[in-house]
Amino acid sequence: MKKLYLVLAALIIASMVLSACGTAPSAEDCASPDVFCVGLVTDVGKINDKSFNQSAWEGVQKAQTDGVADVVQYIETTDAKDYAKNIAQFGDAGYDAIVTVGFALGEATVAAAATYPDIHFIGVDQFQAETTEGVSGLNFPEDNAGFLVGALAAMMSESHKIGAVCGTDVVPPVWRFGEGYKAGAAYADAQNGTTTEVFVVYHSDVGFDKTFTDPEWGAQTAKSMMDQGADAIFGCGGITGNGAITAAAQAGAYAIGVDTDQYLTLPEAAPRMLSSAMKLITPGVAKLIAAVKDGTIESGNVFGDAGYAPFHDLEASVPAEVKTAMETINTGLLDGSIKTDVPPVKP
Amino acid sequence: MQAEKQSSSLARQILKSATESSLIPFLAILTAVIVGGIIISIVGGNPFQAYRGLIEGSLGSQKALSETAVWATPYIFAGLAVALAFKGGLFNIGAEGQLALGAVFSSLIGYALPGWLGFDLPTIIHLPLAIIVGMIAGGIWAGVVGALKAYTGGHEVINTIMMNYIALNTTSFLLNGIMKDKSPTNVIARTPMIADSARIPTIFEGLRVHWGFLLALLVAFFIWWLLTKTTLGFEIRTVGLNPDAAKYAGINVKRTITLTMVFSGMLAGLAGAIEVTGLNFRHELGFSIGYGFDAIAIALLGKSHPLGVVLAAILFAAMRNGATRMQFITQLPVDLISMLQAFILLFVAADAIVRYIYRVKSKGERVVLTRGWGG
Amino acid sequence: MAQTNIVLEAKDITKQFPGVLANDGVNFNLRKGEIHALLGENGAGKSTLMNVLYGLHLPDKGEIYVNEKPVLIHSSNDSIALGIGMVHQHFMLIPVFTVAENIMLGDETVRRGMLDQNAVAEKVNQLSKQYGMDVDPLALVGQLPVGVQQRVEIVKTLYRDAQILILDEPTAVLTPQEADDLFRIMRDLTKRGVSIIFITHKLKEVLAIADRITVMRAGRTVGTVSPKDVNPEKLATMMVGREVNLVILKKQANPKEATLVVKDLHVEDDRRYPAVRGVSFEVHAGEVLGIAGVQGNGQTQLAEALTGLRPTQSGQVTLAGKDITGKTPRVITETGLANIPEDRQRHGLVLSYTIADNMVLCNYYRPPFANGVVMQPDQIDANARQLIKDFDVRTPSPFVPASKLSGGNQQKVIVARELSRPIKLLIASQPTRGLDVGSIEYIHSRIIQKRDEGAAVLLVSSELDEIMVLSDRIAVMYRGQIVDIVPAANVSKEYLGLLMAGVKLEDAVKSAPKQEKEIKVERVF
Amino acid sequence: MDWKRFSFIALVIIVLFGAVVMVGQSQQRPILIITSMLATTIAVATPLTLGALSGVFCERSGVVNIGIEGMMLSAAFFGWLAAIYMFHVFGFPIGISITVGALFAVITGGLMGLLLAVLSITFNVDQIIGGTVINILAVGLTGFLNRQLFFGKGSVFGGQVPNSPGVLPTIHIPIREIFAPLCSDSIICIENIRAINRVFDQKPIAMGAVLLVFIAHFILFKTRWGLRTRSVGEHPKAADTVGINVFKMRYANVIIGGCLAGLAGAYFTIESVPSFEPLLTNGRGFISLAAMIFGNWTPIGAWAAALVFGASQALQINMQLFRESIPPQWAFLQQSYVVGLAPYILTMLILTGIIGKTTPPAADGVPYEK
Repeated sequence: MKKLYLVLAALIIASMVLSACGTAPSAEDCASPDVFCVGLVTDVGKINDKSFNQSAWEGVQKAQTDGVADVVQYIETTDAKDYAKNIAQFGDAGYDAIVTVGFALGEATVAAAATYPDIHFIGVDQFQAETTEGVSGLNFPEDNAGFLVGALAAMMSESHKIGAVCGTDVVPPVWRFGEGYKAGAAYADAQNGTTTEVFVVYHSDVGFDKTFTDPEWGAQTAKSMMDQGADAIFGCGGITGNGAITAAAQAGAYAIGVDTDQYLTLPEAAPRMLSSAMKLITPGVAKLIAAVKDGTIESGNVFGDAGYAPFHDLEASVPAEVKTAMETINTGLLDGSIKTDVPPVKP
Repeated sequence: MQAEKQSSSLARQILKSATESSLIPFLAILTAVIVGGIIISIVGGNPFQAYRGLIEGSLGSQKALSETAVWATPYIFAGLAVALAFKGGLFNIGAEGQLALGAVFSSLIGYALPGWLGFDLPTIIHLPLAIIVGMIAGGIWAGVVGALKAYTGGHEVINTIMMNYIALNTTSFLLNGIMKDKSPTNVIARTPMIADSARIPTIFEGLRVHWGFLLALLVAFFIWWLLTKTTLGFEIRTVGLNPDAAKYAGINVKRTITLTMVFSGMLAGLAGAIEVTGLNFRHELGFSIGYGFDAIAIALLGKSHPLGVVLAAILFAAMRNGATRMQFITQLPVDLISMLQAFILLFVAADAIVRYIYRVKSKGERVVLTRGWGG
Repeated sequence: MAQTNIVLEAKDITKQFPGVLANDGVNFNLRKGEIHALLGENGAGKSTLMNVLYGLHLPDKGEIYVNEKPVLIHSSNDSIALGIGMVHQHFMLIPVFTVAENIMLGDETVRRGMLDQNAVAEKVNQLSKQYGMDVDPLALVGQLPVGVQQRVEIVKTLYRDAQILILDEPTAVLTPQEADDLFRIMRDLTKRGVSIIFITHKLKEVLAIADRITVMRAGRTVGTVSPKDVNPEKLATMMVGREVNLVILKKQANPKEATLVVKDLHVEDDRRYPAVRGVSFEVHAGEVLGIAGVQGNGQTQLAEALTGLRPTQSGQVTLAGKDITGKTPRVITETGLANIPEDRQRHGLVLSYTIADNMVLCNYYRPPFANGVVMQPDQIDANARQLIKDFDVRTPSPFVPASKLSGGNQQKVIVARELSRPIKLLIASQPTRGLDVGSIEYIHSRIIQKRDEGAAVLLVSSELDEIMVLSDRIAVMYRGQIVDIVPAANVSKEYLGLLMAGVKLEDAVKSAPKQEKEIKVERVF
Repeated sequence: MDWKRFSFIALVIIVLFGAVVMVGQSQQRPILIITSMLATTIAVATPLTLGALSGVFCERSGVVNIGIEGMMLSAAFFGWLAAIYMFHVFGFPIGISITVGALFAVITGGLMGLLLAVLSITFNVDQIIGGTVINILAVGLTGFLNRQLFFGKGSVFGGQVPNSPGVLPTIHIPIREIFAPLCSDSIICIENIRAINRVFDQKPIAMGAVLLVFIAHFILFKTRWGLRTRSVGEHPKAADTVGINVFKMRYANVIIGGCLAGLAGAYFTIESVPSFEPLLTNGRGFISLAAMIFGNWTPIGAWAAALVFGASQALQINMQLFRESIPPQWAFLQQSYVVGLAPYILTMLILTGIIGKTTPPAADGVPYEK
């Protein structure tokens, strides 16, 4: 037992020495009006998910580099019951804007807005059925983005078979991407008199926590589609989709990304990256944060931009008439002359 | 042992055995904290700030304490579930699935029963009913595994893992289909909110800690009483320690194995039911991530003793709850908590390592918790 | 025949286990070509000494010489290299391997990276021909009878060119006739220069085969003698350490009504082969029926079936007029059965439970130990204290885990628990296996006492002497059937041996029963 | 090897393939469906096969390994990490980087095996708990390091997650080149040969896994090493008495098992997809374990069982591809929740002994104390 005490004593001394070297915590006082602080609470998931959590966080960081926000901080949620607590962590610290990511946080966000009337909340992917003071829901027309790349894939496909590998259709944005993709392909067919077979596969057979993080399944599914002749694969659904994109690019098919311009995030697929169905979360979040600081923010629903990414390396192989058609469709979608006819939620 | 001295020496004995049996878990936690600290430093974090954040976030305020209790509630139930199975010689890896089933059926009763009946129920009937149905669902789910083990010899470890997957798919199926909240504002896979009459009230105004926490403590006491004071507990322990002797002693081993698993599943189901009725008021997909494995760690750390399980559950709850504050202060990844828990479990399981480091002598024989596949 | 050159010598071997001084300065030597018997009670330290010689245990102190050169034996590898082979009491064979695989294991013949089973088989055939031991090298060991498995073990040592052979209790699993066959093989081996250490606790075998006898007691060697110079009584005294003139005072049995009636019982073993094939007998109140037979002839399965631990295929069992066929152990116990199981640590006790808990293992649920659902610790303690006193269990307290007790005291806990209940039938399987003489005596007297109180007793034992001492009638089992049931008072051991081998002579050795009110049976080891 | 089990497995695979062919034949030629499914099956079965082989080696020597999942996960992470360091930090070419990555994955697996061995053989920790420790440790460690090293404040790469240099290339088996000329001008024939070729064009680890199945079979049942391994798993005392070092044999086999699980981990991040995600093994380690039991602790049996799991995933994917052609009375097959249950239920059925009895090694899970 003597040895035990020696060990303990040594530990205590060591801890004292070490703590003296430790850096002090962030001294900035978010409660003061001079310091503009932005906090972000993730859905159950990682901040580096290469998907909506990460995009939103990059938006917050962008606000910092743009000089809008002075302090930015995030908290990863590990369990749904912590939503309120995690938001309160920022609320109690006197943050000025809090970004909550994902539909699941919608209720906690609305509730927190009542508790912290001085703080403005930005809810990414949170559709506001009725306006709550202090909450702005940032939503995106994913079906439009899906429509664009669907039309593009149908026009570029030589085999007239195209595929989409998605996360779970339980999540509405994912489902809207998939449905938009189909609608876009059908639109292109109608325009060009072609018949394109569209495979859309969702990874609904696993748990909610795994459906977006299974690249191996995505890759295998993409390969199966290519076996059936598909030559353009749209990967929609986080990491699972990334698996499909990489597999498609390796097999020499056209790869289509999602959310951001994945030409930049998936270099290994870059040479075959045709485009990406973009849902511009990062600029959307940054823009809203800036609006909070200006005081120009409006509560209720705010719609962000959706579009398609540049062709990058494949610029030369996309025919001019396809490029023109894409511009026409994009304009049509924006002015409402073309409709995707995709409902907001899976019926 | 003289009779007159017995009571005082008994108290001393209990104290002594308590210190002795908590020494190794304590040293294991200490070692894990040190090892974790070293890893944090290596990868560029500050372990002292991290630990400060953990303690502040879990114990630093009324609210923090309340949240720790909120976290501890399902941990106690799930930990007891695994511990009870251990006592009966069974390894229940499937607490996760049983918990999900319990939550699903508890919420079903919670939101749908008044509609089926056509009238509202008083809390005194509705709430217990919701909890009990969840409990039974978990019990049946585990009971299948218990019966397979008892009557066909199918090993419970593999079967509970398989049942976890089946539970997951079943829950997905239900929550996306017939049990999905059909209200236009909802888009994700979750049930409607349960009726007010099926909700557990909170203990203090403004804090989330609810009476379910107290129920957890009561159930822990009940399990202790069941195991040590009743004939059924004697049967469960005998089957756990020596099934051959149990059979010889006239105990119906197959029934006891099945029952143990049913009870274990009921406790896990209770964890889910209490989460629904006391905290979330609905069940949604992805709500339980990793309770099953945490529960194993809790049961092991608590040496499968109900009091130990309660303490271990509170420790784990404090770690999980304090993680928010820790992240806020240091921006260290939450996975740190999982890592710490893994180290604690490692040092508890391999107590020889801890004994070696601190030169603590081993006493008594090794307790066999599980057996091989057994054909 | 016996030569003077010493091939193996152990000097001053001391080996301490936690709580037990297993070997305390043991000296032992083996001459070339002799059969040297090592005799002693269970727990005398014979097996420890052999395990030291074979390298399974490292001695704390002492030296070993092989061919008069000092050697260090750290593992079985070393002993094998020195030409020492050992046949263990529990065979060291892997049931799912073939004979050839078992034999070559650890000393494999490899050709082009692959095991060469054929080469091994050839050598095995050659060896078995040479020594007259018939084994099929390609048979699966698990499917061979016990006697053949023992031959495989011997061939295994010869395959490794063993010059010194240690046989640990080799006759325990054999009929007297099979044992004779083994002795013939042992003789053959010594003629070819092999030296044999023969471990046993059976006096008669020693006198029949050994060239020299070393007796061990309580971890020490008592002395080495030549069989010519001793008689059984003297050897027994050396073994036990006191005058052995053990006599069991046993009144003439007074059998009454049939308590246990077994009709045409069929039982299968774990592998679902028939183990008990149509057995019928009766045990009367106030008598001891002994079931004799070589191990593995269905006695274990019979006892398990009667106690409800094993399902029966067909037939009928009646206890005190009640049909208990296929009933659970609980029902049978409540009908009036006490059961001393064969494997006390596996079936009889929960080793990590206290003595007190073990003493209520079968009736923990009944008053006064429990009322409905809650157990009554006070009553359980009081019961334990009483039984500890009554049955002379040597323990510091009733709260000691059963695992801390010696084998004899563990058995006394079981006997106390089983005999303290009002019973109609006692089934005792191998009740004294592995115990010291004191405990054996005690348990024997308790069994007779129970008989005299009017209980029926079914004694299953592979120790023929025990059967003959305790039984009033003896049933001999062979291959799952009862060959014959004979009165104990007037049967010769030789005839029992024939019965154990399945040979039944027509009234050959039956003589007129002695009419005595009180018979004395001398105990022979 | 029991024919009953194999005919059952063959039957299951035929039924799974047959269902897809029946559904999909209106859209696609059966041969193309079958070859595509075969290719998927083999690829999906790769990590399962390797994981099951890991289990076979550990358990044949008497150590239960339920830590396969954790071994795979940590190997996937550290292999990926090594590849990134080689490529981005030390500037090695892609080929060398990923090869070193694969090697690191195997070494990581081996080290995890060593941890299991130390826990279960030296410290006599209950083996199932030892495996559980590895599983939990792997999740915590990889999650923590993945985030701390690659993202956020103080991370090595300054918040920019670097991409892995790439994945192992597909090895082309020139079936097409050899047999296509025999088709003369029939386009269908050439297409068919091309489709068949697709089955054989697999990546190195997938090919290696199949090879390893037969190597493992050879080692376990034909060599001295195998005989000794099986002997310590069946009756360690008997092995000890003939001079076999039980502890060494168990250590070695558990480490070999770890390396195999490590190779399975490499499959995820070095062969299939060039990125690591927390929990990316998604329970495949546990499925491997089930495959091992399914296959009665034999390499070939385990492989066959892994193929069943692979085939059922191929079915799930293809059922969705041919969704439009599913007749209405089969609509439930569209629900991936329903089809997804098949392998789990099959495994449970196997465990009950309804379809042939499984016999674990006699001393599996029993610590050996001298």
